[in-house]
Amino acid sequence: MSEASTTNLLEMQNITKRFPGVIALNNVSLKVKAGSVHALMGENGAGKSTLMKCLFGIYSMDEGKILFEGKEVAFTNSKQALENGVSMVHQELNQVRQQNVMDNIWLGRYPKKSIFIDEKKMYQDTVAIFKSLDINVDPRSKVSTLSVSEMQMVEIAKAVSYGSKIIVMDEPTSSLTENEVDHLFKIIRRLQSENVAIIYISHKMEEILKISDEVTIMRDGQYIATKSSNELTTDEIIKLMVGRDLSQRFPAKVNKPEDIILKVSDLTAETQPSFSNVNFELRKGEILGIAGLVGSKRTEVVEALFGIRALKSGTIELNGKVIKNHSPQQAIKNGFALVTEERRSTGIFPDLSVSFNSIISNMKQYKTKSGFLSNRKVADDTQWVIESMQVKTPSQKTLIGSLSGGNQQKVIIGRWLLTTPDILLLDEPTRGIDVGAKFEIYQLINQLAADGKGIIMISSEMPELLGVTDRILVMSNGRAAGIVETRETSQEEIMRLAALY
Amino acid sequence: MNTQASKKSNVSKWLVDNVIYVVLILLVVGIVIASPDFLSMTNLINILSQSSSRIIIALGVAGILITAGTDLSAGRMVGLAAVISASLLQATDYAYKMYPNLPDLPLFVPILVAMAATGLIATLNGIVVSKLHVPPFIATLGMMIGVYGLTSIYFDRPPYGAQPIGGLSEKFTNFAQRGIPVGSYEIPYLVIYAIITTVIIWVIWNKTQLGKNMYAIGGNPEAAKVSGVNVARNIIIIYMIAGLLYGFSGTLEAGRVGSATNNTGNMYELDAIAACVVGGVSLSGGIGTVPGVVTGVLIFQIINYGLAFLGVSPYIQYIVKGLIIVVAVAFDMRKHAKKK
Amino acid sequence: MNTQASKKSNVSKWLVDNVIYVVLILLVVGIVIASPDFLSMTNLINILSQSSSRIIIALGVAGILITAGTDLSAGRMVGLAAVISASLLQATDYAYKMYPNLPDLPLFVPILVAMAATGLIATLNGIVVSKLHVPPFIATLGMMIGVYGLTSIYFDRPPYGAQPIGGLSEKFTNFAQRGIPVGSYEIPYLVIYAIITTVIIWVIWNKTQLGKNMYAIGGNPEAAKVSGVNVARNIIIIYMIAGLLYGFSGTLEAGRVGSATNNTGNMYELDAIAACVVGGVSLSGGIGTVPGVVTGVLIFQIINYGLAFLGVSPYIQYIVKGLIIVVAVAFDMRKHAKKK
Amino acid sequence: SSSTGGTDSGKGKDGDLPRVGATIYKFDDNFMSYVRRAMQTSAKDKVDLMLNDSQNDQAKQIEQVDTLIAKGAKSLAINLVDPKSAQTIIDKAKPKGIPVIFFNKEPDASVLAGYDKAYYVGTTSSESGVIQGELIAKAWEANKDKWDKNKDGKLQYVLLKGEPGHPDAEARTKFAIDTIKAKGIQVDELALDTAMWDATKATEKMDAWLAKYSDKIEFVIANNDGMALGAISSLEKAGYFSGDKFMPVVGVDAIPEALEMIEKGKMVGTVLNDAKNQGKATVELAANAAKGKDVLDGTSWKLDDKKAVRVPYVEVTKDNIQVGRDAYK
Ligand SMILES: Nc1ncnc2c1ncn2[C@@H]1O[C@H](COP(=O)(O)OP(=O)(O)OP(=O)(O)O)[C@@H](O)[C@H]1O
Ligand SMILES: Nc1ncnc2c1ncn2[C@@H]1O[C@H](COP(=O)(O)OP(=O)(O)OP(=O)(O)O)[C@@H](O)[C@H]1O
Ligand SMILES: [Mg+2]
Ligand SMILES: [Mg+2]
Repeated sequence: MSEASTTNLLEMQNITKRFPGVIALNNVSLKVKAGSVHALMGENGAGKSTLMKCLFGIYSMDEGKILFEGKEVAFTNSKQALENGVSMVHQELNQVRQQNVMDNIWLGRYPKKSIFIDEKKMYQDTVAIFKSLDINVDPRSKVSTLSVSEMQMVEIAKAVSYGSKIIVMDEPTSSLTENEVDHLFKIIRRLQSENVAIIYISHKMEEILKISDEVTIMRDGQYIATKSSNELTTDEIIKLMVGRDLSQRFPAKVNKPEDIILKVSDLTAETQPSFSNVNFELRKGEILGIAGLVGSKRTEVVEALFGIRALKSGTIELNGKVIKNHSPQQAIKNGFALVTEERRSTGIFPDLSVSFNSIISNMKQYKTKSGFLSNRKVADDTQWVIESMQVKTPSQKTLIGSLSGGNQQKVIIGRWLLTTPDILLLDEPTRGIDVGAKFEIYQLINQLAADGKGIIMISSEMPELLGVTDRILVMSNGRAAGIVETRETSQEEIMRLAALY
Repeated sequence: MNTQASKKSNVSKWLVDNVIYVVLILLVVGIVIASPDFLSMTNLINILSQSSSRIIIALGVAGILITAGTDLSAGRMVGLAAVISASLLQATDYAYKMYPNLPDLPLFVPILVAMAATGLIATLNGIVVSKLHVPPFIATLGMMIGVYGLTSIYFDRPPYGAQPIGGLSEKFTNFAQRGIPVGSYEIPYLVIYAIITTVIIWVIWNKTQLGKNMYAIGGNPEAAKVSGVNVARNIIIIYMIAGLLYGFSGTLEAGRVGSATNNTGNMYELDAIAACVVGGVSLSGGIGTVPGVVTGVLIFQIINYGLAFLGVSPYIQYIVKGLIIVVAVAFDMRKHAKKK
Repeated sequence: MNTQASKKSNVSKWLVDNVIYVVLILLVVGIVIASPDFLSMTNLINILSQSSSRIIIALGVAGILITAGTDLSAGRMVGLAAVISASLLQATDYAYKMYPNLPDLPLFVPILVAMAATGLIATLNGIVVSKLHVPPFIATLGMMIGVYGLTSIYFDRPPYGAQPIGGLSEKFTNFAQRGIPVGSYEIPYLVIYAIITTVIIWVIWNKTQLGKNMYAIGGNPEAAKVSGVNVARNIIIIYMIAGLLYGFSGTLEAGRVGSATNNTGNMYELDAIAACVVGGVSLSGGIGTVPGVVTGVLIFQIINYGLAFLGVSPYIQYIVKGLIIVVAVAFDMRKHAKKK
Repeated sequence: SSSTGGTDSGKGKDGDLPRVGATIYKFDDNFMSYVRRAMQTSAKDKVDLMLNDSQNDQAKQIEQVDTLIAKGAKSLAINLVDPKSAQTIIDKAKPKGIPVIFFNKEPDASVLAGYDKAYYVGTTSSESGVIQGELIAKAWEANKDKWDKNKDGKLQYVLLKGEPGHPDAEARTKFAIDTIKAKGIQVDELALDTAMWDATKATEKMDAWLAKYSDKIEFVIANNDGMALGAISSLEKAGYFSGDKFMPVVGVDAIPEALEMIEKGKMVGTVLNDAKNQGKATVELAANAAKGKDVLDGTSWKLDDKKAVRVPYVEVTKDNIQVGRDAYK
């Protein structure tokens, strides 16, 4: 850890912020030293993002004050924050997808030559920034053609390019692979050497301990503690966050793989480049992980299984019978369920209630004899989702868009569990979810497998794959590089396979 | 203290959440202050019966708006239905019949024919939108222009050419102009049709899978697809239902007015869409309620009726009407004001 | 083999990406086949000059559409500008002048007055949309109704009441009806004004901060906001520019037709929006190009002019026009069809 | 304040006058705007005239009639949007015994006959077409040697029609042509298209026709003056009306701008509808009806066998231009 200075660059004092029906922040304080990496931790919905949005002028706080470089500030919009040396990598990717990379980077502060935009300077400056950060993206390519991780890196580069004194990073690594995380850490170290402070929000314990100097922990909108990372262990952090002991990260395995229920042979996608010649089997009661680098087409494989993506060739056998999933409806009928990777664009209905979001895939179950939906059954099932997934929500009627990301994810998993699938496809199911909730989700996955379901789980978090699955399919550049037994494999072997092609 | 404060904030929250009902009440109060004789049973019945066919149209349009679509062809479909039903329901002894030899048909036949025609056209809209992925604005704009051509061709024919289709059979005009006597007043059948339609649509939106799917498609079409909703089929059905409603409303218009031309229904869609938005339907889809839509139409109709009743000069009426619409929605928007 | 295949797929990709230009060409080819004498310099000049004022309007509307807004009041503003400028530019010796004692004004005065009026109104639209968060559809619908009232009041006045404002001074009609002689033809000034406007708008969209901000606001308003873009101010300016364009176009309309009424410009916004969409502007914002908009308008005008030139019966014209619009956009949509 | 405001909420000095509810099919129709003015002038100190703009929408008009009855109108003066809807209006008025004076657009005779308190003031819809046809025939016969460009003895015309289905548009189109033919003149229709009463659309249609037929066109017939003006604008652009290049154009309405064109020789003629007398007669009948008197009481109007007061159309050409002028005095 580098030596952080002792003066506080930023002090947020007794911040309170209310939303209709919720107190998102209750008397929260935060002190950040110049040149330090300050981790902000807490469960989903603890109020981390809200606190940062108050700093950045997106929300106005109800009470409290903010001192920046010793002076009291209250930014009323992002422009002020940016101009005064505060920049932010937002939790939800905030990019104009129709525009190109450099348009996005310079948005709000285009270089000008008289009244016109200086495109040449824009290009050169972008190249220079990317070069200094070692990012390999064409400044002129459209954002919509980038992969999620490239978008994430561009966001980080943008935040850095303001030359701010403090940079807030709200879950910057949620869609980055290990290599890219290392890359980010190098960037952070360099910034630190330039006396820039970083506020770092993440749910990944390993990262926190590795990168941060100090950790502030929040729970339910309240400030709990600030400690130096040297004094902390993973278990302690978890205890502070959750408010109770969580001795293990992964629950004990209780499932037993039985007969093969799903056999996938020679699966090749119709539109290439994509996956080709993928073979694997899934057993009843088994948890099959899929590992691979970002872009290795894991998502596309499960999308194809679920009928969203067209196949050129290959067969899917369910219980020995060849089936065809040409549409999600067919897939659901055949007992498949898919929790998608991009919650915001393909998961939630943000303007609709938690209840609606819970039951949408399971509608047929609520039809009474008359053909109308039964309010009681709907309410019961919603309650089941809220309780069994431990969703933090004021009521069933709350709009899901106002829940924290983690709680949204729980609702979506609950949505699919309601359909009682035989085969559950989970694409990054714990992305952006706090440790407590993760544990609950692992438990659920375990239990479902023990109940005889077949589960396929894509994850970019290696410990998770090693801790939860029975076997791991490693994808490399659209091809299946190998299938390993979880008990007998190691992180190194998986990395080797992932880089095979 | 605390409970009082929270009570107060509850009231203000309720006010913000239900702005349109407040606007409705304020409007009525305003008009009554300006002209106390506005408060009469006759006016109430007039306003309700004038709102009836508009409510039916607006409910059709609203469903489409909730799927994040739109329907510019609604008014022209109303016109088509009006012309078709009028042409099939001219009194047998009327001199200028379009079909001189047509026997006296039972009422439901022309209604069904008209509804079938608009239902079909609307289904086509749905197919173009959901299968060919033409933006609803364009799909229905094309349809609006095309249906006008079609209606005109049907309308402008021998033996009498482009003449308003009048001389409707008494059965038909009674169906749309009479009502059930209650005391010294009459509750117009129109109002009853509107109530029945409203109830049916409420049930569809709230108690059926189709209704839930409609909200899902409007709220997030990608997520709806992944959740196993057959997006195209549901969209087509929603458009079709709207078409049936336009058809029914068109026959009511013909009966109510006592005649029909190819211009009947012109621009009704704009009023309907505006009433929906005033009633809280989101043009980006996924949001809207039946009571909201009905209230939106009532607000519009009270503005129209009230300004005429007050005797506001016609051109000034336009300005006042424009202003009220914007102000009402501006207030309503405060409930969405997320920030700060 | 391989290169050939990829060449072929390049051609088909180009075709898909540029469908609207292909549609334009196909349309012309179709009309020429039906009537070879369509291919004449006169027709070309006619179509271009008829498209000119529409292009100017469409460019204004397009900017607003790209910010994910819309403008239903465009046509009525054109009407207001037409009425204002016509009323200020009646020939001094005309018997039925609106202002009998008005001296002969220099051309630019009425143009500026008209543009100032519409610029102001459009700015108000922008403020209502960006500050009061009223959905653009409603804000501009209210304005459309209100402006019509305003125009009517201005128009329908003593001494002559609701009469078309005619008897325009020759200076004015020359400004809009004449052109620069080239050989035996005349390039209408209108076309030149349209070209100049197009160039200016192209520069604004592509070379200035305002233009980039416009795309960003339409593409992702949240992103624009957190990047420090003053969203409200940019939106207001975009509406204002549109208003100025409507104003200019309105004076051209008055000059071109030689008279103006309160109904001048009625429904132009629908044509303009449709032309934008046909030209590839996305109604959900963030997407659109100047050449696309111009092509969209040309397609519309070729349809209008071509069908009249071919002498297609008026009713059939509607049907054909509706059909072409939908088919053109359906083809265009294929470029967005995410292949999975 | 402007002349547009005609209605009063019934307070003030008009309060004691009998209330007459009136609807105008479209306020800004240039002809009806004159009728309206005449009505307001005649109503002064006689009745409380409640004017409504039906915005060219029959459904709206029906609703306005409801409102007017609710406001206590003692008689109704109705300018129908759609002449076939007269029965619906009578159905609303008859139970309350409210007299109805229809004006400007004529209901079916049988409908008028069905209610003893229903009358009509106006012209015969076909008459404007007939007079326009006569005007065309007369002008053609007088200038045949110059205007019959291809010397085939036939009149090659293009016709700009108003909104299809609009009773005036249909009547004018049909009767103008029928009348020309009835005068023994052979005609050839080169093109007929709707310009929706609109000058801009008329200009554009004319552009296309000139490009297609150029000097084959021998006559431009427009359903109203607005479209005639639009056509003239297009013709001027194509070089007509300068030197000896000429095209006969006719319209209907006799709006000031058209009179100006006639005087300048750019228009052959138009047809004047007598707004003043229509408005005057309507109000006088309605006022009598509201007071429960005989409708003709104290007036010089005469009813024909269809319970109608007929106000004739007048042909306006350069020769009698003053007739048109006087209408605007
Ligand atoms: N715009 C809003 N309206 C209403 N409630 C909100 C809004 N934004 C956040 N909240 C609520 O505030 C609380 C804190 O949310 P916040 O997003 O700050 O959590 P977080 O700690 O960032 O969680 P995560 O780790 O899941 O991102 C949650 O209960 C959330 O539901
Ligand atoms: N060029 C692109 N344009 C649009 N979407 C893309 C593009 N590339 C990838 N995607 C989408 O991003 C997602 C991830 O793609 P892919 O399957 O290649 O990666 P992955 O191996 O599943 O990685 P991850 O684990 O991060 O999801 C998919 O949903 C895919 O459709
Ligand atoms: Mg967060
Ligand atoms: Mg993926």
